Amino acid sequence: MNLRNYAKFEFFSIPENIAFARSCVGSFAAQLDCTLEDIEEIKLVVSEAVSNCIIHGYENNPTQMITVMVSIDTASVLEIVVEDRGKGIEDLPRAMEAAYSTDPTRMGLGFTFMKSFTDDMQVDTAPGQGTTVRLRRSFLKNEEALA
Amino acid sequence: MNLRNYAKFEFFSIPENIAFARSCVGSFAAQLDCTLEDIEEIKLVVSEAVSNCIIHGYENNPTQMITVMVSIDTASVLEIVVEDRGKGIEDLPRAMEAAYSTDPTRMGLGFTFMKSFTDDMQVDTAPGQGTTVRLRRSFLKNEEALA
Amino acid sequence: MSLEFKKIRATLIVRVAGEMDMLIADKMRTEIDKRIDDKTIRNLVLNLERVPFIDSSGLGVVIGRYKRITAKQGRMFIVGARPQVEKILFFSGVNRLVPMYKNEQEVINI
Amino acid sequence: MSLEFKKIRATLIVRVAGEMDMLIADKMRTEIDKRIDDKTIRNLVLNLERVPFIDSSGLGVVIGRYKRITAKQGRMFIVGARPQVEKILFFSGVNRLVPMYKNEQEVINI
Ligand SMILES: Nc1ncnc2c1ncn2[C@@H]1O[C@H](COP(=O)(O)OP(=O)(O)O)[C@@H](O)[C@H]1O
Ligand SMILES: Nc1ncnc2c1ncn2[C@@H]1O[C@H](COP(=O)(O)OP(=O)(O)O)[C@@H](O)[C@H]1O
Repeated sequence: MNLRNYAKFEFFSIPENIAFARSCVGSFAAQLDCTLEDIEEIKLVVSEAVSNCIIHGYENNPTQMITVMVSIDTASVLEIVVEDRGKGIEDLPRAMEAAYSTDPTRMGLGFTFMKSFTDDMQVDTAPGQGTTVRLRRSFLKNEEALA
Repeated sequence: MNLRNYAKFEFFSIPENIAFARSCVGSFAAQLDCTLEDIEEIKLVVSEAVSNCIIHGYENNPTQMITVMVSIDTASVLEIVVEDRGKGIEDLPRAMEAAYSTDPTRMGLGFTFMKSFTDDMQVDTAPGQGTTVRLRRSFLKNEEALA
Repeated sequence: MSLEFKKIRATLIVRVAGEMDMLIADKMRTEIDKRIDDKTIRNLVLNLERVPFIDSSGLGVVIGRYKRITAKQGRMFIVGARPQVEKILFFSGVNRLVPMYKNEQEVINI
Repeated sequence: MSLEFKKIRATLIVRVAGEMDMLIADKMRTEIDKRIDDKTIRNLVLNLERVPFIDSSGLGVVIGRYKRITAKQGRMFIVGARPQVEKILFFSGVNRLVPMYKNEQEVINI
């Protein structure tokens, strides 16, 4: 599938950059024919994915880098890839369960939100290697789909 | 000088990304203790620098990449670096003159705005190699400066 | 993010302004707990009128305060949640634990 | 970006909504010129009330229309510029060529 637009950004793994990342992706997604509610949901999934890199992937080490890639293809699919080179996930099926968290102070809803507000979620991870979360959401309008 | 925050982003050289770039840098700069007017001025200089990459650097070729780096150091200096690997500038002193443009339909005010709304502008360019514009603006408050 | 506190007898009203994410979670937790640990406080009203965004880290702050308040036999309410925040509160089931109202007056009237 | 047109005798009013940068410059130029090239139009009023941002590409559109209008002995006005847009119009000296007013009514009254 051909790309209509693509952007990649890398930034320090500090909590200030969660709002930065969601606002960047939100502004990128605004090119799509979508509602403010869509944008809010996209910001939510970005917030969850980037928070996870900071808290779990890098265990709050502020000197690491997080990478976010966003693209829109010619079929109006928005793809968001969030990547850290941190700790990785030991038990991925377990981690993706709703309400499961390795941190007792957290809700365990990050992956649930990411899954619920996108059409497709893929997680690539290996202990000690880092984690890549790939989220896709289609904005193809019905008329376009029939054309 | 140590960095308090740093982000780098790369994106397609298409006009849609001018608004994207200024909104990203604006949201990054919002971490500083600054006014909405400061943010508006920062967005303006980013808009000028990125437009130049698209129009002049890449002569509207949409398949090229533009890089923007932003950082805030411990002395509250915001640095914005905008870079293309395009055509480069033959006569830089001339190009920086107010109202000078190689394109008769344009105003020749881009560099003037970038210089006027920052504390420091440096341009690195070579014909056929591309252009790097480095803009710095200090947000050190007077109290901090005296401390 | 900013917090404004108001005490009405045994009830603490907290008016939050700003996006509720991980960046502000710690500060919010500390600031609120400092006040609800006070013996004269039993109930908590969280006013979210000026909260344009909440994610699971923000929800964690809400649930955490709920546990603390119920542990001391008090009651907690949320008022003024905007549609996008309300959606997340419903989606996560927080509304089944913490009753939600339009504004502070509605809670005071009950 | 969207444009709304209104014709009052020999005057064309253009109400712009959106950020005026390079992305929209071409479209704005074409859409406006198509209408001011009409023989019955002499004057142009650019309403910038709903323009939150302008850069030098946007200024280029303004100046270009000014040249076209004066070439046909007409007059051009800008109305409703917000402070941040007004600043750029002053900074670049556009205000010395194109008189600026608060709103459409002020221009109609002159
Ligand atoms: N980027 C990551 N790096 C390492 N571990 C992660 C990452 N993302 C998620 N995890 C693991 O998956 C678990 C579930 O994640 P999530 O559903 O987002 O809930 P929460 O963040 O509240 O713990 C986390 O507790 C953590 O152990
Ligand atoms: N990134 C760039 N690559 C190549 N040439 C550039 C670049 N930026 C500026 N220039 C040259 O410098 C000139 C002046 O730039 P500027 O002051 O921004 O005015 P304008 O964009 O209106 O021409 C341009 O006309 C162009 O020839």
